[in-house]
Amino acid sequence: MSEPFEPKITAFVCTYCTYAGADLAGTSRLKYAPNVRIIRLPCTGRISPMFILKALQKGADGILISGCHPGDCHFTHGNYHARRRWMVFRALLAFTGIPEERIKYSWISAAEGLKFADLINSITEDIRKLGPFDQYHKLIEETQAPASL
Amino acid sequence: MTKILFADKLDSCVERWRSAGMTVIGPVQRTNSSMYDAVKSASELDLNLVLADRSIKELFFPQSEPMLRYNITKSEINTSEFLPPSGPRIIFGARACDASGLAIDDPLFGWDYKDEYWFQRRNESVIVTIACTKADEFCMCTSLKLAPDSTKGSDILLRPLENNKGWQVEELTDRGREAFKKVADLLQEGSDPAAATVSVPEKFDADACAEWLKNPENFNSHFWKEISLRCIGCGSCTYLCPTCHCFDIQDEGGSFEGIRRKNWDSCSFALFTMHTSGHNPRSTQSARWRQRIMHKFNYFPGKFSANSCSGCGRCTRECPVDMGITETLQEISKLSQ
Amino acid sequence: MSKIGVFICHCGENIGAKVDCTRLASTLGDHPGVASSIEYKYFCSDPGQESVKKAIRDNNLTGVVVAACSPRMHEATFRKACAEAGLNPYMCEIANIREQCSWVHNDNDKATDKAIDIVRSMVEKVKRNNNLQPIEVPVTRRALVIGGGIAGIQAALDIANAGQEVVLVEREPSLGGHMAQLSETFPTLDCSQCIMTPRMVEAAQHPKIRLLTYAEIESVDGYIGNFQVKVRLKARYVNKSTCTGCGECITKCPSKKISSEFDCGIGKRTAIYTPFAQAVPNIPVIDKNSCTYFKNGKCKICVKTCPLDCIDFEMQDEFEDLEIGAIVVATGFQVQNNAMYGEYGFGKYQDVITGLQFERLASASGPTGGKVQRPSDGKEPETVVFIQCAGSRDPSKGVKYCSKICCMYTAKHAMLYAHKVHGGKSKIFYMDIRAAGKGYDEFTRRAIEEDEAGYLRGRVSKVWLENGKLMVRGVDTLLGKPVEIAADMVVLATAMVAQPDAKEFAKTIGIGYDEYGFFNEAHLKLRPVESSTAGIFLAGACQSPKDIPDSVAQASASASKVLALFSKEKLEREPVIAVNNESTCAGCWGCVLACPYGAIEKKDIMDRSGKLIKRVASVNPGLCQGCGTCVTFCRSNSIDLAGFTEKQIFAEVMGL
Amino acid sequence: MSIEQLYRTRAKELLSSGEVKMVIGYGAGSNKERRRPLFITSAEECDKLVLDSACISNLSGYLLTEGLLSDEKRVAVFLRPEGVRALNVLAAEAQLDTAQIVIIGFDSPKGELKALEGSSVEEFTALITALKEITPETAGEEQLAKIEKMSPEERFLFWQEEFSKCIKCYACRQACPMCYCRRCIVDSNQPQWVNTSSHTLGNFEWNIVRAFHLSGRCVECGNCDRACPVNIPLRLINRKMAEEVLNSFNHFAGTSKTQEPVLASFKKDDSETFIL
Repeated sequence: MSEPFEPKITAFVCTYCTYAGADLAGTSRLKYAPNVRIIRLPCTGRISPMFILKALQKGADGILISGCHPGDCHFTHGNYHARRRWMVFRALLAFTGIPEERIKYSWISAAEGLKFADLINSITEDIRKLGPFDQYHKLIEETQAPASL
Repeated sequence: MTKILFADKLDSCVERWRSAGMTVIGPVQRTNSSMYDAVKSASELDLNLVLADRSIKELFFPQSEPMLRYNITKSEINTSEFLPPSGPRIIFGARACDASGLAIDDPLFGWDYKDEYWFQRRNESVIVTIACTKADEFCMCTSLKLAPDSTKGSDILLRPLENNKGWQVEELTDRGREAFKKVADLLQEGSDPAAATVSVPEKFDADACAEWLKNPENFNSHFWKEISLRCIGCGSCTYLCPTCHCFDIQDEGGSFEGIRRKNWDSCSFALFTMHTSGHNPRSTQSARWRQRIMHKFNYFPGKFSANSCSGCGRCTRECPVDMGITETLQEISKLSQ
Repeated sequence: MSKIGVFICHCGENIGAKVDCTRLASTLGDHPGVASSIEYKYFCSDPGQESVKKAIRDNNLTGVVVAACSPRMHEATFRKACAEAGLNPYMCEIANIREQCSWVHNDNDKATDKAIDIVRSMVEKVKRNNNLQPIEVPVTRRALVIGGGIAGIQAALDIANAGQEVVLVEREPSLGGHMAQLSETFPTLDCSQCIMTPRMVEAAQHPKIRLLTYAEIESVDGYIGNFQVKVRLKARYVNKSTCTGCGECITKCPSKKISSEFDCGIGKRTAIYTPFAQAVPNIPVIDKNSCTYFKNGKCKICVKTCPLDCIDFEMQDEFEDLEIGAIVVATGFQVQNNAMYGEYGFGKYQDVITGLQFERLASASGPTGGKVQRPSDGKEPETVVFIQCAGSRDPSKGVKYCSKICCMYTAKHAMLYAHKVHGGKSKIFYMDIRAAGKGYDEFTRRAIEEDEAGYLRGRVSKVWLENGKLMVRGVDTLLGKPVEIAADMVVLATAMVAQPDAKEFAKTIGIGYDEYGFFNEAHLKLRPVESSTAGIFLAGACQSPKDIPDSVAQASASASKVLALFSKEKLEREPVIAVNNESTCAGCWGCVLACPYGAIEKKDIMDRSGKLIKRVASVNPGLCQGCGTCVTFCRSNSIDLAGFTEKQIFAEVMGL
Repeated sequence: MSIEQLYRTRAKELLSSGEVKMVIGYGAGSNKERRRPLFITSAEECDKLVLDSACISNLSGYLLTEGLLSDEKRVAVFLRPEGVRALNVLAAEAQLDTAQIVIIGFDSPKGELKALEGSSVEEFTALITALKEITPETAGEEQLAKIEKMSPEERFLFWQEEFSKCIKCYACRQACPMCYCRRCIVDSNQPQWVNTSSHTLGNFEWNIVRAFHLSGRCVECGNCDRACPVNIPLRLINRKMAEEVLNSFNHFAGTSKTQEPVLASFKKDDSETFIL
């Protein structure tokens, strides 16, 4: 029996809400899956679609993008800009065959430690069910292979 | 009597070459675009094309070639080289312009430093060229003192039969003879006449153009700006050209591991000569287009005694704004009179 | 070449019991560019910090990663320690292996693997950190207080008493705001004007306060410490500098039937008027819309009357530009128009009035001289029904929120009514009695117990006129019975709402507002008096419904924020701000539009002869708050954010 | 008089009166199907102008040629409706001043050439607004519907096949009037967000970024699709993204010269059904 597949998930979060929510999950000693690596940004407005592409290039099977609830942005409306950007980028990725299920978006406030922990668990489970992102991983492997002809 | 390869035997030939360990490559259609690529059977080949959209050079000089893998540890940097894939290959159905292009670039890849990536592939490839019986308005090999049945760069020249049932076989090099020995029993002696090669009209006087280009006064001529007004600065002409050979070395990957790659580059791009300071010695598109023409018809011949152009016409054929070498050299021909 | 120091904190057992710190330290010790990788029980302790400093000095470290608790805990601590050891503090980053690793995972191996990834990624980031210097912004030490109610006056006085200059702008002809309209105030029942007018006078006479009444804010540009404010001084048609406030003109003015705004429509005023007798400044204005001369071109009685030739019908609005360092917004509130409650008969029956109108009736300086009389016939009402939450806590017709002060003022009204009309009966329909505040619950108890305020828990469904009585039908939900009361007057505890032009005004000065038009604080709990725009503070009911003590407290808090800002000649700001690469910027202005702070300006690039070469975006470091929204928008990657640069984040991702 | 004749005459008048310093139009190409951009600065040359239904390319990008408009003189340009939309987008993004542009408008619905009234962008507002209404139904490509019906894996394979052909010649970028950046993100190497190598991964990244940067800005003139020497169906991605911004934000690129860029603005009630 082989080990269960452990997905690699990269999260990009804003420091004011979701990062603080993740801290709260910690201070509350909530337990969740260890598959996610968090990158802290000042605001969801700072989260560029390029980050998603590079995380995929580093072999991520899933990605989480999270910030303050609408209206709660520390910078008043960084998250509104981000939301539009995601809407468009998400449609684009889906159209090129990068499954929507692999890239998750959420609003998690600094108070929602429990939501954070639950979300990480459910995302990890979801991605585990989807399995490794083989199609993309093959593209990555191809870049490491010698020329074919 | 000449040796004849009948079309219905081609599949057997492909099988034979393949079973002898050769990679068989030829012009194929790939999702709305044609190129040279490896095939498993003759049926995959498209030998009716005037010319594949993409040139033969990528079989020898791929658009992105990994050169070495590096890994940085605390105390040292480990590298391991990538070698070009080895093994004999036969490229069946090249056109004379493409085959000539390879020969034109040979001295370039070997004059100071012998580029293994190029030469290993060159030495292991048999080029089987089929003389052209049709051409389009962009073909211009004859203007470059080449022809639809030039043998330059080829190991075998095939001349299509008039009845379209096969090809007369002309063995040009030992490497070609060797490859065809493997299929000797599939060839027949015959006297079927060959179809006439297509006549490609001469479009410009390359010698006169060369003289004009050599004249330093013409370097700053208004001509360059006028002829290149509509150039949008993309790299399609250079990337489809069988002789354009510029490349860039890129390290790709993370901070402590990655791959050094040799990637095509194009003199059409503003970035090509951009200095770190922001200064660009070829700051305008006209300067870049001039460079491309000068390089092909002045500097390159000065160094290697041949134009860096085999007349395939792809530059014009695929240009988004209908520019190309033909028009420019035609205009230079006029100016030089 | 980077020489990064990695400091792995056990945090006692907190990290050490879950993460294999020795494996973590040795793995990172083998990482390229890491010059020192050590573990310790408590790096935040004094000896811990000393060991970080020592490592920096001994190894000439170029960067530091402390793998410990959240950066929200000790980033400042370790950055300070680095600075003390001679390293630029922004070369220090925290890898969070406690809150986001050791505390949340069960499996020691997996937690250790994750910790390695977290620290390695951070090491890669730090290698690309840059030395940053705090940004210094000069500060103009002059405050602008917008609004001359109790909040504005309090803020202005506090700032001025600390020795700083204040410009106090009020759009009405007089200071005073709503508090000047009130009769007595809860919970002490002291006379509002008695405590308010001395403050008004003090503000007007204060040597550090410049008072601009009948003036409005036209525009606000600039940023914290350096605002440029344009003020419109509306034409009074009365010369301020010569008028003595003798009042002759008011007495003689023939237009006497104009509904008084100050008296909420139950009193009258003239066309040339001061809103109330104790107005500060005591200089009348001419109401252009009601003045006979302005309407018909004839009259000018006031001109003839004035002994000092102060009346000038040719007067125009004037504009004044102010250099301002900080702004306190204290623009107050309005009471809601209750016309939407057709069932209460407001607007239909003269004797259905708002709470504020009742204040004027009960006020000694009001139109009735403090006698509670029915507006319809001047009779003393024998029974008064008070309806609480007339607009508040009513998502369908009114506003969703609680107006906070109505429970208290209704109790006060019942008491005043009991004191003024002996034997008068008061009935109060309420949803809940919210009397949280010093002395507040005692106050409402007093109303019930001593002044016999009749509280009925329930809503009113209808008010109609029958035989000269206002019939009030409601329900007493405690008894579960319908109730009908024949009243002589109905007082609605009307909701407090934002000023009708609040949203417009917020846009003019560049602050945020909520769905109701109340101005947004930077943080509801931790930064309740700061707006989201640096250098602009909030006081009073413009932020949310407030009573007088809360308004005054917030005003003083705002003043202290202003004074803190004015305590230095220069302001130091975190250098996490956006920077534009002008050579690659294409000038599409997407960033200008996207910036929440208006911090990006258009800059002309000229050649030597002064010819415009191109226009590019330029970040104003005084306004930029460092969110980085512009960076993500920029297609050519021209804008970058210090502290979170594209290179740093790329390295973090690639380091995972 | 044919439209071609009419427009030659108009071009002559514009140049000889000095109203414009240049006319950007179409000339004969190297074969019957081809037309090439032509830059005319004197009335005598105007007879070289060709106008027929083969004049397809969107010439608006040439207006951004460095220095062309910096003398504040005017330039006339032959444009189809998409070209006029492109002008609006460029003006909204401060890349040019439409007052400097004289439009010579034409279209060829179903291959039949027709002249379009008006010479300033404002005069085309009604026409463009009408396009906004009809585009979604009529421009739907069969292939687009086919791709949308595919499973994500099939879609990935479809684009993998297409993108693997990409040779990173950037003809798509260079042909696009909206790709006016002084430095493209792919040419920025600190950091190198987009792999420059033309392996399939790098090609995926490039094509995704290109499409993203054009979302809400693309006017679907088709320049990129036609320019691609290896025939990647770029129009499909552009169409999909145009549909997306229209459906999600009711945004149709290039309706006016003051239109707010869709990704630099927002509404508080923008859809967010996908956010957990």
